[in-house]
Amino acid sequence: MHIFSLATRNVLRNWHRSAVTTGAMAFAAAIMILFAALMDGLLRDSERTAVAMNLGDAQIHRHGYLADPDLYSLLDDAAALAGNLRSHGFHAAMRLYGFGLAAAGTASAGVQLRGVDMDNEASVTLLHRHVLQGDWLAADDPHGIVIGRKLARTLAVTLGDEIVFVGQASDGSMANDLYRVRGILKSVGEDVDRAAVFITIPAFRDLMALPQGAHEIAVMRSDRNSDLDAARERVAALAPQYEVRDWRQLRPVVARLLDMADIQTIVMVVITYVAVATIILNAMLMSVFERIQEFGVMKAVGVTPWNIVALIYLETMVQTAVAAGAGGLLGYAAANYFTDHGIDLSHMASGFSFGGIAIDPVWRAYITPQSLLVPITFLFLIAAAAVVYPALKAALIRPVSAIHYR
Amino acid sequence: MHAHTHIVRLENVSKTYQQGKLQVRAVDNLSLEIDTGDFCALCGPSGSGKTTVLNMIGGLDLPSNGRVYLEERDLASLNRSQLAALRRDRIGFVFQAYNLIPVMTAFENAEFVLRLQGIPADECRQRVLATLEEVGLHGLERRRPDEMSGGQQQRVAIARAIVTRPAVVLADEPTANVDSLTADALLDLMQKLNEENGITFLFSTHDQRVMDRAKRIIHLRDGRIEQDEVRALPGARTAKS
Amino acid sequence: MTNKTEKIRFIFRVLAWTFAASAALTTSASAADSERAHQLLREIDDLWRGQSSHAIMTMEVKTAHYTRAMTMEAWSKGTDKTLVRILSPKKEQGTATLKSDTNIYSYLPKTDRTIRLTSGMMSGSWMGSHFTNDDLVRESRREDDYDASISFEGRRDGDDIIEFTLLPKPDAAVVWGKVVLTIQAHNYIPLTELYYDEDLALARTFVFSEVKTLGGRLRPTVMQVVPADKPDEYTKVIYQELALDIAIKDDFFSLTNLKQQ
Amino acid sequence: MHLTRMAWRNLWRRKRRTAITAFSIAFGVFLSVTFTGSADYVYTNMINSGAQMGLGHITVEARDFNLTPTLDKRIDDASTMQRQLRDLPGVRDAIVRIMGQAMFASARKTVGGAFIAIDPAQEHADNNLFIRAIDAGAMFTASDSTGIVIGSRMAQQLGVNLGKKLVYTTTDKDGEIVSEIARVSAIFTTGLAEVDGSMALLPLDRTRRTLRYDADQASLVAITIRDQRASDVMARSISERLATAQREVLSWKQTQPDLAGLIAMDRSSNYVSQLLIGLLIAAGIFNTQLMSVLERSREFGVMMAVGMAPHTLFRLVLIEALCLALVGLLAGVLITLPWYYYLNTTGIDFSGAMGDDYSAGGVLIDPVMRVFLYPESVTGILLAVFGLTLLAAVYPAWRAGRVPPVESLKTI
Repeated sequence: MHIFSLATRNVLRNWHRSAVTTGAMAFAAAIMILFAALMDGLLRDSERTAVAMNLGDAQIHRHGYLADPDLYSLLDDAAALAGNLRSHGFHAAMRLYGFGLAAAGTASAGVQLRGVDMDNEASVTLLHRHVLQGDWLAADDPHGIVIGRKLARTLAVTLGDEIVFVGQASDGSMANDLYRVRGILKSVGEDVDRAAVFITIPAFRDLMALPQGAHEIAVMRSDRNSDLDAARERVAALAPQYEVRDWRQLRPVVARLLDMADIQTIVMVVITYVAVATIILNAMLMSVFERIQEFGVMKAVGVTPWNIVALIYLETMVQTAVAAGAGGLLGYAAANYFTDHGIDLSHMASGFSFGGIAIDPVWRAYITPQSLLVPITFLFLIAAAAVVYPALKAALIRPVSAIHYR
Repeated sequence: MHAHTHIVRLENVSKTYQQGKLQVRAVDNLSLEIDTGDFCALCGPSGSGKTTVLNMIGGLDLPSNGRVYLEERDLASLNRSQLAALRRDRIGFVFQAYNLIPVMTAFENAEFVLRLQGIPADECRQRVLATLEEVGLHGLERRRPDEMSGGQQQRVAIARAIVTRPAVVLADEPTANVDSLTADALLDLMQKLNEENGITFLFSTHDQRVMDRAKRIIHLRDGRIEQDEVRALPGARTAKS
Repeated sequence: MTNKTEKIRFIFRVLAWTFAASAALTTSASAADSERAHQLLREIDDLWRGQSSHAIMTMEVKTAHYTRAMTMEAWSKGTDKTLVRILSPKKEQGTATLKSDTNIYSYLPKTDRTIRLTSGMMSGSWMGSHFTNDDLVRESRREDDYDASISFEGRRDGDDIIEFTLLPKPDAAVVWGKVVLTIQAHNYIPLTELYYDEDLALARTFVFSEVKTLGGRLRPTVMQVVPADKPDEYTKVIYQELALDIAIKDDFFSLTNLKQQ
Repeated sequence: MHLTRMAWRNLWRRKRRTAITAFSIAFGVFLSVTFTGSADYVYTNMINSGAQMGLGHITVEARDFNLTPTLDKRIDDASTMQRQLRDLPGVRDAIVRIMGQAMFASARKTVGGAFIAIDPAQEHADNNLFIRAIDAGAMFTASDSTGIVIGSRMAQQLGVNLGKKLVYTTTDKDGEIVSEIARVSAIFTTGLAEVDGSMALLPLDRTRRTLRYDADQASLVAITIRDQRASDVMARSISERLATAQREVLSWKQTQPDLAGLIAMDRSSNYVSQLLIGLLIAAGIFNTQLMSVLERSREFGVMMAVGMAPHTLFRLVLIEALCLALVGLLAGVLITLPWYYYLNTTGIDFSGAMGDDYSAGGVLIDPVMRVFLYPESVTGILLAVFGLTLLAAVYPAWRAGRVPPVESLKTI
């Protein structure tokens, strides 16, 4: 108690120097927190965007569908399966796909028709919020379709224009109908932008003469932080006769890019910590060595080396605690700011997509308990380690040398 | 205007400090004139306000009330840079604790202010060497402060103060940290500079040796002038041997 | 974009066989190195060829996923112009295809639109059959595609037959490695047509049957196509009516006429 | 000069502190060189590979060809333009190409894909990534031959091998459907599944005949330039020269938005990371300088007492910081040079960690990490070191000039 109050008093007495040291540590902690939150945000957003526009966490297909997306390669009990998945806490939406020709005026283009489950797709993907012009599909507008951005330009259509779709229905007949452009999507990725035509599932079934089943069920975990592999296993257990793949398996290139970014992040975090360690080491060295005469005097009047070590550690921990508090608050505030506002990168490139997946050009931070706790824990560890040398030096120096120490 | 008969003039100057919860009145409504060419000592016990008066004259500290004039210029009308320039060009400082710049040699310390004045290197060199010789430091030009004795350091400080040929040298307890032999030698030096070059010296001191040589002794107590004594035969004991 | 499973080609090849004769044979005859093959094929050509035609036929398609049948009415002039219109079922009634030179147009009564097929659509199935749109286009391109020779002549399976082997010329835009055509020796009625790939593995088989008098001649009225890799599937075309050398103008094969019922 | 000498001496009064701070600067330089250098190298590599996959760094192409690449869109005087473009400074090569969609059919299967029609006399392993990736057969040699070079996956899907024929169908300049036979002269494997499954090279003159193009018509002229960084600027200047109602000039960023997006994304996260680490280092410098100012307040008081102006003191502390930066920089250069040399010449092979598919954003990436710094990156790092140092030293320097001299004289 006595030594604690002495430590506190020392810190307060040298408040200028204490403020500088504590400030440096607080700043370092704040930077570490902001950095961790930014990197978490980048990874999470990339992953979320990778998943959010199209993939979902996992997809269920009939075996062989991915290699050869045949109209007849159906999940026959799709509706029941999706319902079952939902009752097990997943979000699940059926999807149907068909190929054909879309024509407007004299222009035409090969398109992929995508049947959308109006009740559930919004719980799996964010496409409905990604509309550039007009509106997303509506259940009561079976002839309203939503198309990709580049497709709209290729066909030279705008909202309200008519598009004819021609393809082969499942009964071999010529599927054809007239639709109206209800919405045009923002950029989602090259394949969607150039070729996607979204349509409600009832309209799709009617057009393609496909009353039952679906080609795909997209599944989303209700808890985004739960383990992806475990979730995929659970889905697979519920759909044993089908092929279940998570998004990482579906888009290995994207997954690998994100993994590489992840490694890069870890490297960067380690580097940040090294930089922080340097600052703290320096701050500690300065604050102890500057007072080495003082310690010499203390030794001269009979304070034991261990007392000095304890005193220095206590002082350090008092300062670190203050720094952790201040840095934590500052870092949290900064990270929080970037969570809400984000860094707009859209001026750096015209489009933001890779591997066919659009990336949100606004980079946001994401605060997890780890992004707060790890840097603060590290701060204490580094401070404790950094002060070892100066503390020992102060404890072991001979009083006479200390008084003449420069 | 006349040619500064009063090189320093204080008009009703007061200075109060806040020390913790206490208000300390270091200087209390003090008026004072110092003549050009004077060799004057401010005396008094510690806390009587001598150093504060000296600092205010040097523009290092500002009065709470009243005005300080140096060569009839109101110091309150000058900003920090102008004050610095005034000190650089017109004032020499000698401190109790020498206060040399530790990384510089004796030569460089003495040269420092000249260089600040922008004097060309050649001229600086000549004047510094001459001044160092004058203060008796010939041959020690390249010593750093920590390689010199207290007396030698104080000589460097005096050299630094006079090398610019200032109008006034303000010396704050210049002999407090030196042995008495050295103190005498330093006082001899300053007296010689006063007489030969007409440099005004203003000391704060409670050293009898200084008072003995002063032409005028101003006794301070509690920030007020207790006694202002102009001596008939200043320097009686300093006749050249 | 992955492709559909392989579908068998040449609907118009078939149509030509049955009511308009084969341009391929005509031309391959002229180019045949074998003088006898040349002459025979020319004779066959004379027998079957009409300057123009009008037919009513039924097409039955059986695949793993559906079975369908439709009746259609077809007109042709030369090898470049063909118009086919669906009569039944009701749902597809009025749907029409026009081939004019190398272009294919589809008229869709449901939307009252005419679509011109792009090259990307060419691998798609025509009317759900085992013929692709590409097959329709290819037909008129066969003029210089094959060299023909008689590879067998005599009795096989109780019939006197002549077997022609058609080998694509090196520069011909033909995917096949070989086409083998068998006809009855006495009346030149075709029996089979076999398509092989470049490694001479069988790719698909055409079988001609139900020889009846139609359009004033004895001819097979049923033609069935079976893909080699899906022996359970077929497309069968059955002719009900046929008239050759009818009076028909070029502008019959126009986009405006495509729409008219 | 005087101030500088003084600053330099002041710097070494606390050797350990200066050494640690200089080390942190050196560390920052080291990191910055590594990260910026590998980014510079990888991006350049990716952009150049991308450019060799058909479109070059800059393309002169028929208007709207980029939006809907159909074969009716074409430019007329391709070879004239090619000559003009080749003469431009900074242009490495300008190559006439026809690019389009086609269906490729064998007796077994039909595959949708795309082709690039090239003149074999002008394209070779050095300027065409597909030719470089040939692993079976040999490139066709005549521009009017029936040869075709296809990706290995396409060959597999079509069930064809070297010497076998396939038929490709496309639409010609008038939108008529045309078919042509070709024989497989070579098969390439880039490692990009999508490209290996859908891409084919065709001989230019024969393709022109198939599409009924005139002898001088083509889809585009693909320009590769010596320095990819100049793409936008050169695209603009070429555009001013050559763009008409019929043709436009685009840079790779417009023709390969996926790649541009990937790079921009990576670059910005790289910048932000480096900025934050820079800020940390700056905080270290700030800490050091402020401490050093605070502990010398008495000395500064003396200097001001003898007439040094506050702004001179401010400059002194800034110069100290700059000297510190210089020392850190020198140390940084010393530790970075061997590392840079090693990475630049040998590199670190990551192929084991990357699997089989070395691609990102649709182009191949080099599995060996190498570094290469552009001069402007060097300048950027130097500016950052000195800029951040100055930034960090401003407050301590200001502080030095603000210490009231009398206060500082009081502190023993």
